[in-house]
Amino acid sequence: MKRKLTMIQAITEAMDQKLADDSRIMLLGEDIGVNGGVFRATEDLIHKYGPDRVVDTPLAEAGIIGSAIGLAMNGKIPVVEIQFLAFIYPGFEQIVSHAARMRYRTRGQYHVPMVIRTPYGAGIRGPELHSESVETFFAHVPGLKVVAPSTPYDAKGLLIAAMEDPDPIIFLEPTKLYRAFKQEVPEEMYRVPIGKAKVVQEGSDISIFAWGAMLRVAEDAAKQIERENGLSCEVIDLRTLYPLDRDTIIASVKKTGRAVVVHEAHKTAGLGAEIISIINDEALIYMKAPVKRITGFDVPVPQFSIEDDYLPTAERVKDGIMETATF
Amino acid sequence: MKRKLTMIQAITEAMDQKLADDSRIMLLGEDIGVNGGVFRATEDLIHKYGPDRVVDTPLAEAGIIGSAIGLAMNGKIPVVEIQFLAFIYPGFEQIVSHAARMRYRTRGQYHVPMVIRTPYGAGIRGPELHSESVETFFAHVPGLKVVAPSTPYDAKGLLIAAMEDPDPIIFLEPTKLYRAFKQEVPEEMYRVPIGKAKVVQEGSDISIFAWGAMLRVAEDAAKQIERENGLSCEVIDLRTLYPLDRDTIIASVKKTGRAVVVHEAHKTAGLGAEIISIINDEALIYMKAPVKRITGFDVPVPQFSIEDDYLPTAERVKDGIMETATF
Amino acid sequence: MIRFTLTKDTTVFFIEKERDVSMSSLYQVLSPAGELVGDLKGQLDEVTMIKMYENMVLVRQFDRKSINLQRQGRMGTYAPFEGQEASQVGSAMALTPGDWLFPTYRDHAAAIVHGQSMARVFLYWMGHMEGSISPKHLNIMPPCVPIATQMVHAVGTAWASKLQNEKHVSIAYFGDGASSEGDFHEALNFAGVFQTPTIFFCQNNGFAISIPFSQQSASKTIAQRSAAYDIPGVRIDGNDIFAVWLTMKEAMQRALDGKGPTLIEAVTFRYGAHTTADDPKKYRDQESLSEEWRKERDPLQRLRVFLENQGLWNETKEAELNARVNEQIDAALVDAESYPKSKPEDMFKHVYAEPSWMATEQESELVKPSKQEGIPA
Amino acid sequence: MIRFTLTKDTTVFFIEKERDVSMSSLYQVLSPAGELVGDLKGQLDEVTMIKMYENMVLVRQFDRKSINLQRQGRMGTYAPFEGQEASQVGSAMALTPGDWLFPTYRDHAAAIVHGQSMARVFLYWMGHMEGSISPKHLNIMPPCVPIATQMVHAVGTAWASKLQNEKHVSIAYFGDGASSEGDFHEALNFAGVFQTPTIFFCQNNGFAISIPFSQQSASKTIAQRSAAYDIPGVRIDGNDIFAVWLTMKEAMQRALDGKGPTLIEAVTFRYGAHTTADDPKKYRDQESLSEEWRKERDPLQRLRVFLENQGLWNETKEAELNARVNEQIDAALVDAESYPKSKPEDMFKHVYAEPSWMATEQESELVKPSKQEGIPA
Ligand SMILES: Cc1ncc(C[n+]2csc(CCOP(=O)(O)OP(=O)(O)O)c2C)c(N)n1
Ligand SMILES: Cc1ncc(C[n+]2csc(CCOP(=O)(O)OP(=O)(O)O)c2C)c(N)n1
Ligand SMILES: [Mg+2]
Ligand SMILES: [Mg+2]
Repeated sequence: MKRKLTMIQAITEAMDQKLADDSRIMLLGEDIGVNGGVFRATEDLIHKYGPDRVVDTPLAEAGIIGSAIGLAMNGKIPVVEIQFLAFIYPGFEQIVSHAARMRYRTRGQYHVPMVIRTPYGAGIRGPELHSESVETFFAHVPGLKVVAPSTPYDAKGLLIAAMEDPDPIIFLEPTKLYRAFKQEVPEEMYRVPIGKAKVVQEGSDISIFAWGAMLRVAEDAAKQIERENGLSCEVIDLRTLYPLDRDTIIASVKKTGRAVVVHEAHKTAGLGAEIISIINDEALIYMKAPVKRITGFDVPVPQFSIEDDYLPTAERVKDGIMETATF
Repeated sequence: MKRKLTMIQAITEAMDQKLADDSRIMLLGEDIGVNGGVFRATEDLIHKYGPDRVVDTPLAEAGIIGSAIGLAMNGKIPVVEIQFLAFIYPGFEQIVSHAARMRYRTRGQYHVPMVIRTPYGAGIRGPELHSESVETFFAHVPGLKVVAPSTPYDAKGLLIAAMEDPDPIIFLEPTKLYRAFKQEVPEEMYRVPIGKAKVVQEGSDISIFAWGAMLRVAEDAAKQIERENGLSCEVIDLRTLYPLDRDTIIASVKKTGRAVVVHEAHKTAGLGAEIISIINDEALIYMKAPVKRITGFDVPVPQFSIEDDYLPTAERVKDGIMETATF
Repeated sequence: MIRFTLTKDTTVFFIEKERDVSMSSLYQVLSPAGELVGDLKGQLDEVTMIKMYENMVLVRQFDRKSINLQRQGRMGTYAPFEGQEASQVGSAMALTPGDWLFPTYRDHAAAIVHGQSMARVFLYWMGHMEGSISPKHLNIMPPCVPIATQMVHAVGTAWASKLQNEKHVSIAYFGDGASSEGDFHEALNFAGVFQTPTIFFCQNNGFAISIPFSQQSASKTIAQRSAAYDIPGVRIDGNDIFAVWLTMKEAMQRALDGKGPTLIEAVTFRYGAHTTADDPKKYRDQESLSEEWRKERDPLQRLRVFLENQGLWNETKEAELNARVNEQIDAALVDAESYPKSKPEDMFKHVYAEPSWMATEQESELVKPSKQEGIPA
Repeated sequence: MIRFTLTKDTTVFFIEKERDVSMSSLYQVLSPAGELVGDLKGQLDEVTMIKMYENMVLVRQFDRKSINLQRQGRMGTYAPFEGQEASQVGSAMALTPGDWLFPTYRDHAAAIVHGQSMARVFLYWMGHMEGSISPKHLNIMPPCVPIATQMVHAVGTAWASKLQNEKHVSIAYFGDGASSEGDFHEALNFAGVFQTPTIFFCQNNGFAISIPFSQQSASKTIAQRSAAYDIPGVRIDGNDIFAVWLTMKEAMQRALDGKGPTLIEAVTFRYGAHTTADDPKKYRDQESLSEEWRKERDPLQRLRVFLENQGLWNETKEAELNARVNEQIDAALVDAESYPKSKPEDMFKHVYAEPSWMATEQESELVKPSKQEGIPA
C-alpha cells in the first residue's frame, strides 16, 4: 500500500527525518514551536526534538536570519522558517550582504549551510503581502541557491538535498499547493538534486516552463491544448530557479522551437526574462516564434478579491501557447 | 562662455535649485549636513537652508526611508541620500512594502513623492559592498521608478524631474562618473523626462544599450569598432531603468537587427535579460543574431584589486559586438 | 520599584535589581471592580464616559459580527481584538481629527472610533481594493501588515506636522511582538532625536501569535525601553479606559508642547484567536486564561459598573444601546456587501500617478476584447 | 546616579530625571595621570601589563604606517583607529583562542592582538581577495562593513558554542553610530532571550563619521540601553586598558557561567579621520578636540607612566620596543607586498562549494584563450 502525503506533510517529514539524522540541524522561526508554524509545517517537532533544536524566536527577521548565519558558521545547520515571503525583507541585508558572501570573503574558510524556507505566492485569499512571488530578488544574488518545488515528492527530496547542501538556500514553498493534493512519497530519505529541472511531460510542439503553483496551471493548459488543438506540449518544472538548469531548457526548445514561460511574479525582471535570454543565447536559431511570457502583471499583487485575476490562468496560458504556435 | 560641471556638481545644483524653488523639499541622510555628504553632493546646503531642510539623520536606513515615507505623505518631498547602494538593504522593506504601494493601497488618496539618491557601481577602489549594481531589485517592484544618469547634463535634468515626480524614485548615481568629466550644464532649471532613453549616437549596424558608468564603455567600444571594423553602432543610454523606454529600444533594433546590452550588474536576472525579452516580444523577426549581454559576472563584486576585471571593458564589449555582427 | 545599582567597584552598573511588573504596579484609574482609584484630573466628563462605554460596546459587537461573517465565508481571514477595547477606544477617543492614525491589522476598533466607517472595515477584510481608504479630512492609514514598519511612518508624519506648525500628533499602534523588530528601535530613536509629536501606543496583549512576551524578550516590560532613548514611557492598565484616555491626553499635550514622543505600554489581552486562521488552544491555556481576563479585568464590565454606580447607566439603556449598535453594524454590512465589487481592472489603477505602458498593455491582456467583436451587431 | 520617578499619580514613570554622564562617572581603574584609582582584583599581573603596553605601541605604529601607505598609493582607503588602542587591545587580550571575534572595518588592532597577521590586514586594505582569512584555530571574522549586521552573527556563534558546550564567547565590536541600527536592537534582544555568551563591545568614539552621538540619539549613553533588554550593561573609560580588560574578564566569566550577554560601552575617541577619504575638519574642531584627548586621556601615555612608576618601563625599553615593532611591521609589509597578487580568476572561486555553470563559463569569458591557440607550437 502506497502512502500519500500533502506537500506540507512531505516538508514536515523531511525536517523530521533530518532532525533525527543530523544533530546539527536546528529549526528557527516565529511560532514554529508549540504552535507548529502557521501552516503547521513544524507540527510536533518541538515535542520530539526539544526547544533547543526547534526554536521559537522573537519576532525579528534580521535577528533570526543573522543569528542563523552565526549558528551556521559555528557548526549548526539552521533551517529558518519565514512566515511569508514578504516578511523576509527585514532580513534581506543579512541574506544578500552576508549569507551569500561569507564563503567568498573567507575564501572557503567559513560557509553558511542554511536553508530559509518560506511560503510564497498568491491564491489563498491571504491578506496584503501574504502573496508575493519575488524569487527574482534572490536569483540575482550569486552565492545563494533558490529552489521551488511543485509536488510533495519533490518538496521532500529537494528539502533534504537543501539541508545537506553546503551553501545557503532560499526554499520557496507554494502556499497554494501545501494541501492542494496528495502524492505518493517514499518513507525513506531521498534527495532530488538541486540544479536540475524535470521534464514533467514530454512533447514536441512547444515547451512550457513553470515552477511552484504555476506548474499545475501549465499542465492544465497543456492538457486542454492537446485535446482541443492537438498540439504536443513539453512541460518542464524548473524546480531550481538559481542556478537555472540551462541544459534542460535548451534541449527542450531545440526540439520544439517554441516556448512559453509561466510565472506568477511580476513580468518585468521576472525570471521569464532570464529564461528567454538563455534561449536567446543558446538556441535562437532554433526558435520559430518569440518566447511568450504569461506572468503576474506589473502591479502590486492586489487584494484577494481579485488576486485570481492577477495570477496566470490556464486560459491565459492557452492563449499564449496559441499565439506562439500560430506565430 | 559656457559653464561646465562635473556630475556631482550638477546633482548639487539640482538639489540647491529645488530647495530654493519648493519649500516642501527636504534632504535627509547620514553625514549630509555639515559634512556635505561623503561625496560632497550636499556641500554647503545645510548652511543655505538650515538643519530642518538638510537633515543629518541617525545611522539607520529603515528609519531614514520610513520616516521619509511619513514626511512624504504629510506634505514634504524628501530627498534621501543613502551612502552607498548596498546600505539601502536595511530600508528595503520600507521601499518595497510601503513606498511602492501606498498610492495603490489608498487608491490614490496618499502617495509618496520621494527620491532616494544613492551612488552605485564599481571602479573606484572602494571597500567591500561599496560597488554594487543591483538595479534589478528595484526594477522588479511596480510602484517604483528607477533612474540612472550617465552625464552631468542628464543628472541635473533627471534629478529635477525626479523631485517633481509624484511617485517614489530610486535615483542611481554612478560613483565612477561623479568627477570623471565635466560637461556644459545650463544654469537654469530644466527637466530630462523620466521614462525616455536617449540615442547618444545613431548607427545602422548594431544597437548598444547601456546606462550609468557603462555608457562610456559602450561609447568607447563603439568608436573603436567603427574605426577598426567599419561597423556603425547606435549607442543608446536607457537613463530610466523602470519603466524601460520600449519604443526607443524597439525602433533601434528594427533598424539594426543586432544588439548588445552592457551592464555592470550580475548577468543572471540583470536588466539585460529584460531588454532581450522586450526585443523577443516585439522585434524578434527583425533580429539577425542573438542579443549579446556583456555584464558583470555571476559572482559577488570582488575586492577592489580585481574589480576592474569584474567590470565590462571596451574590449569585452567589442568582442560582443563582433560576435553579434559575425553571427 | 525600579532601581539600578551603581558603584565604582563593581564594573557592572546597569543591572536591574528589582522591578515590580505585577498588575498592581500598572497605572490605573478605574479598578476592575469599577471603582475610581485614581485622579480624573478634572478632565473626564460624564458625556465622554458614556460615549466610551457606547463605543466599546459598538466595537465589541462589530468584532463578534466579523468573526461570524468570516465563518460564513462572507469575509476573509479576520483579526479579532476582543479584550482590547479599552486600549483602542480610549486612545482613539483622545485624538483630534487632524491627527494621524497608524493602525495594524488588529486596530480597526481604534480606526472606527476615530471615524473610519464600519463598511470600509468590512470591505478591507473582504479583500476589496477600496478597503483602505481614509474618510476625507481624517488621516487613518491603511492597516499595517509588516510588523513595526508603520512606527517609522508615524515619526515622519509627526515630523512634518511639527515642521509645518500643525498641532497634530501621529499615533502608531503596535503589539508586544512588534517591539522585537529593528523598526521599533529606529522609530523610537528617531522620534527622540527629532522630538517628533509621535505617540507609540503598544498594546501588550501578552502574545505575538503563539509567543508569550516572556519568550519575546528577557525584558519584563516594554515601557522600560523608553529609557534607552531618553524619552518618556509609561506602563498602564490597558483595560482601564480612563487610564488609557488620561495617559493619551498627557502624552498628546507633551507632544504638542514640543516635548516630543511618548511610549505607552497598555497591558491587555486578546480573548480569542490571533486571527480566524489561528487556534489559540495550541499554545496557551485558552479557556482559563481567557476566562480569567474576561471575569477579572474586562474593560466593558468595569466601566458599566462604574456608570451604573454613578446612576449614568441602566438595563434599559443597555438594551437600547445593543439594539442601536446592531442596527448600525447591519447597515454597514449592507453597505459593504452592496458596494460595487472590485473589478479586475482595478489592479492596474493607482500604481503610478500616470499609468506606465506596461500597466496599460497588460490591462488589455487581462480584459480581452469580446470574441464577438469582429461580428457586426 | 540614575533615578526614575515612579508615582501612582502622574502617569509617566519612566522619565529619567538625572544621569551623570560625565567622564568621572565612567568605570576607571587607571587614571589619565597613570595612577591606580580602582581595584585590580588580583587579576592583572605585570607581564600582562607590559604586554598591554607593547601591543598598544605595536598597533599604533601599524596604524600610522597604514595611513602612510595609503598616502603613497600602496593601499586603498584605510580606516584608522588611533586613540582607541586601549579599547581594542584590552578587550582582545582578554579573549582566549577559541573565542569568536567580529570586528568592523576599524577593529584591526583587536584582530592583530588576537592573532591576525599584520600582513593579512595589509592585504585586506590593499583590496586583496585573501585579506579576510582567519589564522587557523582562531575565529577572526572578516571586517564587517554593513553597520551593526555582525552583532547578530555574534549572537549565533555564541549560541552555537553554548549548545555545543564549548566554553567560548563571541565578541561583536561596533561603534556608537551602529547603536542606531535595528540590528543592534535585535541582537541584544536575541542574546537576552537565548542567554548567549555574547559580548557587545561598543567603542563610543563620539562620532559616526561626522555625526556626534548627541545627534545620533536623545539618549545620553549607550550602556543604558542594556536595561531595555534586562541584560547587564556597563559604561567604562575606554582609554583605560585596565578597566577594559577587567570589565571584559567579568563579562566573559558571566557569559561562561551561563549568565548571558553583556553590553560594554567603552568611551573613547578617534584622533584622526574616519577614513583616509574623510576630512574631520569639516565637521569638528579637529585640532583642539584631538589635542585634548591626546594630551589628557591618551591610553598609551597613562599606561607608560604607570609602568615607569612601577619600575617596569624606561627609555631604553621604549626604544627597543619601537625598533622591534617597526621591524615587525616592515616585515609584514614585505610579506603583503610580495604575496601573490589576486588573479582575475579568483573571483570565480568560492562562490559556492561547487562552481555553478555560470561561473565556469564566465571565467572562460574573462580568461580568453590566447589568440595564438590555433597555431601549433
Ligand atoms: C515583518 C513581519 N513578520 C512576521 C509577520 C507575521 N505576523 C503577523 S502578526 C504577528 C504577531 C504580531 O504580534 P504582536 O506584535 O504582539 O501583535 P498582535 O498580533 O498581538 O496584535 C506575526 C508574527 C508580519 N506580519 N510581519
Ligand atoms: C548599513 C550601513 N550604512 C551606512 C554605512 C556607511 N558608514 C560606514 S562607517 C559609518 C559610521 C559608523 O559609525 P560608528 O558606528 O560610530 O563607528 P566608527 O566608524 O566611529 O568606528 C557609516 C555611516 C555602512 N557601512 N553601513
Ligand atoms: Mg501581541
Ligand atoms: Mg563612532
